[in-house]
Amino acid sequence: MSSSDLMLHFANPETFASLSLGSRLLAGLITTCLGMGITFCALILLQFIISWMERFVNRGSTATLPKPPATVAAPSVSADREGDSDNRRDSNGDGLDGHLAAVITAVLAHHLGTTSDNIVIRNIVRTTDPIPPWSRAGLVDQINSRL
Amino acid sequence: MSSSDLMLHFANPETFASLSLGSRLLAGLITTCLGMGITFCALILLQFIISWMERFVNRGSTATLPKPPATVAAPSVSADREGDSDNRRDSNGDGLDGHLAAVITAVLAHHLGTTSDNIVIRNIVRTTDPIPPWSRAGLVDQINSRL
Amino acid sequence: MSSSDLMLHFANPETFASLSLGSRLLAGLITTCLGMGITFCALILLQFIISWMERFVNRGSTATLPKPPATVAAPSVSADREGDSDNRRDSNGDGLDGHLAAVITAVLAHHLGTTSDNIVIRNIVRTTDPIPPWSRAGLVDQINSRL
Amino acid sequence: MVEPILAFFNSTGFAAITPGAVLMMAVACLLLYLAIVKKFEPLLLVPIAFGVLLANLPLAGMMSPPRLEVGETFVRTVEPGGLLYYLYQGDSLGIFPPLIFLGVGAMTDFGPLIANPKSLLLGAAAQLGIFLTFIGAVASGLFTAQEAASIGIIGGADGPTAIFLSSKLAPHLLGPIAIAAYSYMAMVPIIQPPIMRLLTTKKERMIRMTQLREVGKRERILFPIVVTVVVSLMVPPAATLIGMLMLGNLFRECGVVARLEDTAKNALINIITIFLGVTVGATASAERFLTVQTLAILALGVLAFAVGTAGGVLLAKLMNRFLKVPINPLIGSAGVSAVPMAARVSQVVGQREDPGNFLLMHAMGPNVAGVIGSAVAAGVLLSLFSS
Amino acid sequence: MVEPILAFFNSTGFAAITPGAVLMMAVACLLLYLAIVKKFEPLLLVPIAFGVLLANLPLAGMMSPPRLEVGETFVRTVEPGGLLYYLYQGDSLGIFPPLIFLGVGAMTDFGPLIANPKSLLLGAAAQLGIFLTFIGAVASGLFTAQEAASIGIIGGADGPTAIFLSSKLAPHLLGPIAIAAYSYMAMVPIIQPPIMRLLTTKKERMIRMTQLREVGKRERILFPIVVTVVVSLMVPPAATLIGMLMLGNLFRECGVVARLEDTAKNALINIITIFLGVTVGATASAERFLTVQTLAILALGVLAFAVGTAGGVLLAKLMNRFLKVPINPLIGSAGVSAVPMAARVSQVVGQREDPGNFLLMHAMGPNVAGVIGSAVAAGVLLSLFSS
Amino acid sequence: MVEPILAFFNSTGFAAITPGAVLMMAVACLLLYLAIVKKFEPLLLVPIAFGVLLANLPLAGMMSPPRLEVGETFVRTVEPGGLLYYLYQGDSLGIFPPLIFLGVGAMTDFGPLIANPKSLLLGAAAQLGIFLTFIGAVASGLFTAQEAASIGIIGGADGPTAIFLSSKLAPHLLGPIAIAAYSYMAMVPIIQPPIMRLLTTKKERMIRMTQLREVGKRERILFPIVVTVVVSLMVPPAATLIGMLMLGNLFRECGVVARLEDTAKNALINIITIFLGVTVGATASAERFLTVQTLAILALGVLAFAVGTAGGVLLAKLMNRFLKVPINPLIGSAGVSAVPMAARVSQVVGQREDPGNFLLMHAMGPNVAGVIGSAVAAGVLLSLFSS
Ligand code: NA
Ligand code: NA
Ligand code: NA
Repeated sequence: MSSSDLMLHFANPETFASLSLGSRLLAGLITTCLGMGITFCALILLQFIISWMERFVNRGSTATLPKPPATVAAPSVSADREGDSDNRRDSNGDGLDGHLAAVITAVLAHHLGTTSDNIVIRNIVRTTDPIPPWSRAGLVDQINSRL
Repeated sequence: MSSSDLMLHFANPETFASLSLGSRLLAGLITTCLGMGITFCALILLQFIISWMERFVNRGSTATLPKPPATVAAPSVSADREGDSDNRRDSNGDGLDGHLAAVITAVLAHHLGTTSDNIVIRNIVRTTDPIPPWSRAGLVDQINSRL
Repeated sequence: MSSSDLMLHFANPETFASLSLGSRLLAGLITTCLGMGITFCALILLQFIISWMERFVNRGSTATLPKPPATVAAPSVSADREGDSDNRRDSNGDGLDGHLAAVITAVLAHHLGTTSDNIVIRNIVRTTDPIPPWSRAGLVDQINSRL
Repeated sequence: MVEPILAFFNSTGFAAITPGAVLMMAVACLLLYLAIVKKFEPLLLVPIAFGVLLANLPLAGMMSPPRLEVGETFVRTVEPGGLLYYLYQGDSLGIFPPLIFLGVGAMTDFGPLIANPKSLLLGAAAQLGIFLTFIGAVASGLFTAQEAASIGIIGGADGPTAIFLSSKLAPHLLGPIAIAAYSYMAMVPIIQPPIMRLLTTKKERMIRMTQLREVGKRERILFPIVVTVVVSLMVPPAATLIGMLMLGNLFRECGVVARLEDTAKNALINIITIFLGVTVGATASAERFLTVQTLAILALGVLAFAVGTAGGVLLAKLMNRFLKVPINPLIGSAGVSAVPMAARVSQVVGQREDPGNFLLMHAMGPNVAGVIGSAVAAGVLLSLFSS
Repeated sequence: MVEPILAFFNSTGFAAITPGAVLMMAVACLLLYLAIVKKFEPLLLVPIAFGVLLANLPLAGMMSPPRLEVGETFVRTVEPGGLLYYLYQGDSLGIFPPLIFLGVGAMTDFGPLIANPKSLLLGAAAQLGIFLTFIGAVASGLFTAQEAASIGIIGGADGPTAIFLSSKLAPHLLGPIAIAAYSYMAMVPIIQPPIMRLLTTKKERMIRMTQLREVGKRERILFPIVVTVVVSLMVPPAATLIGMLMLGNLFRECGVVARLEDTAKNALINIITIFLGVTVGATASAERFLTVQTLAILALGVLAFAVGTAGGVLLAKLMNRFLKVPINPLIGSAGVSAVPMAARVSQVVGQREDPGNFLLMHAMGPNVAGVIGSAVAAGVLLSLFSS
Repeated sequence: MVEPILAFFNSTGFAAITPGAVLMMAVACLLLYLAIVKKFEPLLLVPIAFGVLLANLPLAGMMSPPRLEVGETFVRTVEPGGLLYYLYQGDSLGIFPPLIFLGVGAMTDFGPLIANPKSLLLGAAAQLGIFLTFIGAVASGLFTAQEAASIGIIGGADGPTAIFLSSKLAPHLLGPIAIAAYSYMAMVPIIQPPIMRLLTTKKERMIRMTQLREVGKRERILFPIVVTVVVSLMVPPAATLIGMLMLGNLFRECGVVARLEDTAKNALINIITIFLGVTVGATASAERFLTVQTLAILALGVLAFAVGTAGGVLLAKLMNRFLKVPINPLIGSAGVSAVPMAARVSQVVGQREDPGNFLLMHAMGPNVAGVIGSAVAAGVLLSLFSS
């Protein structure tokens, strides 16, 4: 049986049962080689195109995006913006929001002759989406606590 | 005709017309007894489970939620959070938001040498959903004005 | 062939091909007359109803809406509220938001003994929907730059 | 040139308009007036009223079904149906009402019920309106058992439940039933107080109730799960409504899916509300609505609300004979649901006797219990009368 | 091992790619360039362009219909269709365009039109582009009446109306028509000004208009109801589009359903826009798009916009012969709709002659009237040419 | 009176409950515990768990199909199906997973991947888990090739991809596969670290990586277009998933359609997540879930994650033999996707050896590459094994 025939029988649920375990494993191996091979081909092709794109696209232009914070200085710069801010708040104990709120509270307290404790700034809303990234932000604690 | 048969004929739109008014009323009465009986059974069962849950669940734990405002002191604590704030604004004439806005306005006015009237703080946005509860918040006025 | 018959043949994809170019153009002309006629009829009817509505509806009532800004003084009052604010920010270079942020920044800076440059007020959120109107707000620049 | 104009005139609505259609458009305008000026449940009455208007525009065909071509291996649309026909499938297949309940659950705080589980009894008693109205509808001789059940459910004072049940048992009556349900829910502040005062003494109305205990997070999370299991086991046809209500509540209380809670109670419920409202209204075409049955439904609907109110108040009075700490019977009327309006009515009626008496929080218990109670009652009716 | 690799290669897109597909992908990239860099109607051109790209990927089958098994009591899917096939049903059944209009209505302020009802005449005149283009398309000999009507509607300068009409009359031309409509709407600032200057004198362009009167809340609320009834009675096939537009506007103006207004003009319209854009683009497969008909459509589309512009301006000049207080004819061109761009063009062209002349508000009247006008024209065409 | 009560009792769930259903409800509660208390992927596990609960309520019939009447020109619903049956069509027709990917794309920053394209190799290597698990499943003798492929895809660590593939190849296993996929994705912080430490030396774990370069706006915009075209040409069955992922990313990066980006990543993805989660859970009825196959799937799922992790780490070590500037092999494990958790695991494991070493940003490259890699692998499996 040629490997093509084998794959055909392997892929057909009706003839699948008639294959020996050895044939099935062989077909599984072929699938794995094909699959990993194609996956690598596709992603290597992408790698080359992206590398080439970098040189080509950026040739005439200066980068238009602001410099991201250095990874050494800002440990928690993550790939998802929301998770990012989430994380920053976690690690520093007090994010930009907290700071801003503290400043405003202090100013108000000074002028009203009261202590900051009596004034609660409840909602300096950030324009960037405050919703955590799809499905994972709540897990930061879990990671931090378990590892 | 047994009550089961009666109910079958009663429930079948084709045989329904053949029943006498008396039979129909009897079937209606059976329906009412069954219906109220089952409704009470289900809700009493729930009542017992919830009461039991209270003792069981809260045994080891201290309550984790903040104390709700006393109902005597804060008349308008409602079951829906949005309606709550709605109501609070109604009854006090000026909610926390209004107060905060007033404070900020005063501070700014003081420093800019102008009167508060010329500064409008348009949007201290609260983080909690400001949208009224499904289908009824707008009716508060109606209740207040009619009763 | 009567004009009714012509229109029937014209509207039927199977008989359409059998019509001469002249007949088709005639049918097209009839369509145009009918179409423009009905469009004008409908919109003139609406015009009369709206004019009549104005007199009837406003008879007993004083207008309940706030006076819109005079068009001479405020060039960019547009029909869509969002586009409006968009535009205002464009034309004045600095909208109400910008102004408010500037004021708050100044106050905070004064009290913290720092310059405004170090404080960024990132989000005074407006309650009115900041999302641009469906499909066109981004084109303001295009219009301004091209014409 | 005259011929095509005449032909066109015959295709306009002016050529096909009927007195019934004009009357229904007037009904639509009346409903819009109630919704916009009188603020009667505007979030549903505005779409419903506009749906009535659209469905009665002659020749517009917005509810017309499509013409299909059905083969062995394909189903092809030869002529598409009207917009409202397609949206209406969400009602007639029973998809929209449970999704509304998902959002309602995400908005509802069951805390006052958990704090005072006796509220459930009041929520059960107020369902009496459903069943007595059912008997009334049967006795009228105008309705079959299925139709009578759909009319009775108006007494549940719960729009989605009413629509869910009648779309299954009596879809041809959906329009008048939904319109009656939402109109009377809006009129709760008018219907209930006289009955409440009639059935209670001044002394009873002045009973003060002790502050509710705090409800822990665990209880709040367990509650929707327990209710889903218990109610669904007892009355399986109620599982869809109760399940979605409680899923929404679990989103709210579990604290880890704020995104889903937010969407369930905002974007999703709003989209469904628009579609459901317009299409429910669109079932009220002239030939279906302008019948003696509609008049009977409107009359029986008031009866349902009144009996439900009385049921709640009377059970509260009965309970006081056995309880050491009495409850204020005014909170019993809140058991009809119509959340949160009925609870506010309890508060206002109570405060009229004693301005320092705050019943709202206590009335919220029976109020939300009434939602569960109506869903159970609807389940019983479905179980008895669905084919 | 070589055999399966070859077999796999034959299943890749490289083995099935055609020059047409490559060309269409290039068209998609061109559209993306116009949308992203040139900011041509990006909210619709980005999804449309991506849809073109996806539909022309060989063997991806994203528009392939499902294979069903149809029995007496069931319809079962044997092999599911492509994602875009399912989403496309919203276009082909006429569901998405009216829902877009719902959101547009919730965003549109008809105040300037109510304040100056004469705007309606200009909104009617600008529909001349639709009908003259229709004659042009018929005269070309390339199109049937149904196809010609769908091409003419490009002159309505209203995407949802164009998609609604062509999905019913000529679904096979939906791709090029939608692409032409949105591209030319984006190019209004290029197409209109020369025509406007050609047809007006400097003196006419300098006419200043008096401030519009205030519009009361009652008028704003009555307006959508009146328009729905009047237009739907005159042209029943326009009822779906006009009805949804006006329902959205009623949500906006009635002031009691802010939740629904918000969802209609945000979440709902955005979701539908994504689905509609991608699937409209996906109708532009190589074999359908790369035809001489497409070239003709693109040429006729420009004609439609130009004639519509001229129609509006010329009627304004004609009206000035009868009016005591003259109107600036530059606001006539805004009658093509393309809200709010055409109105801004009026403003900019007017300001070039007299920097102190503010026409925007006055141009918004004809501008929104043009939306109603196109829907009426579409209704007439549907009434004449739908089977 | 006793008879109807007995009849009613027989219609309750108590009369029809089975040990299997009880067990599945316990499983549902366990999943809720993991989701709510342990915070295991709550956004999907809460709906999934509740779906399991609902599907196993006896006689509730929430997944029952409708009974139709099929004629020559119509299809009429005689008895509507259950709510979850209708919502489930979005899974079984392959509509929901690509729409989830649309939102994921709108949330994902591919910058770290563009800055370091070598990440793609690691994202490819981590797919080894998919294929070795496939062999394992075949070797077990319990599964056909289609089933084995669906099990293998658990190793892709990508919920929507797993659901998309198994809904096409083995819909009867959708429940256990989805539950395994999401549970193990949540357990990545437990599964991966031991393997990562086992396969690396302390010195390797301490490798510091240089800061990533800035990525320009143009590159970010071109990236989704290029990936769509290249991947879809190589593996056409992956076009739907990759196309939607990249459309969402284009919305995000192009900067001119913020409305659509916002809706794709909020309202739309949340609505679909609720529907998908509940209906995926609802496929886990007792008779389908309580099988030896489910146990095998759960065991093979862990294997898949472990092998994928190892694959990524080992390829990184191999690459270090050829690279001048070495990479930290800990970022290889992030190639399994499970965005962004696996990347955080890389960060945490690295920081344990050297608290000043910040790997997160570098790990995000393989992490998002893994999403593309799994979609490609899914495309290959679909191409080989779909009928
Ligand atoms: Na109720
Ligand atoms: Na127009
Ligand atoms: Na992956």
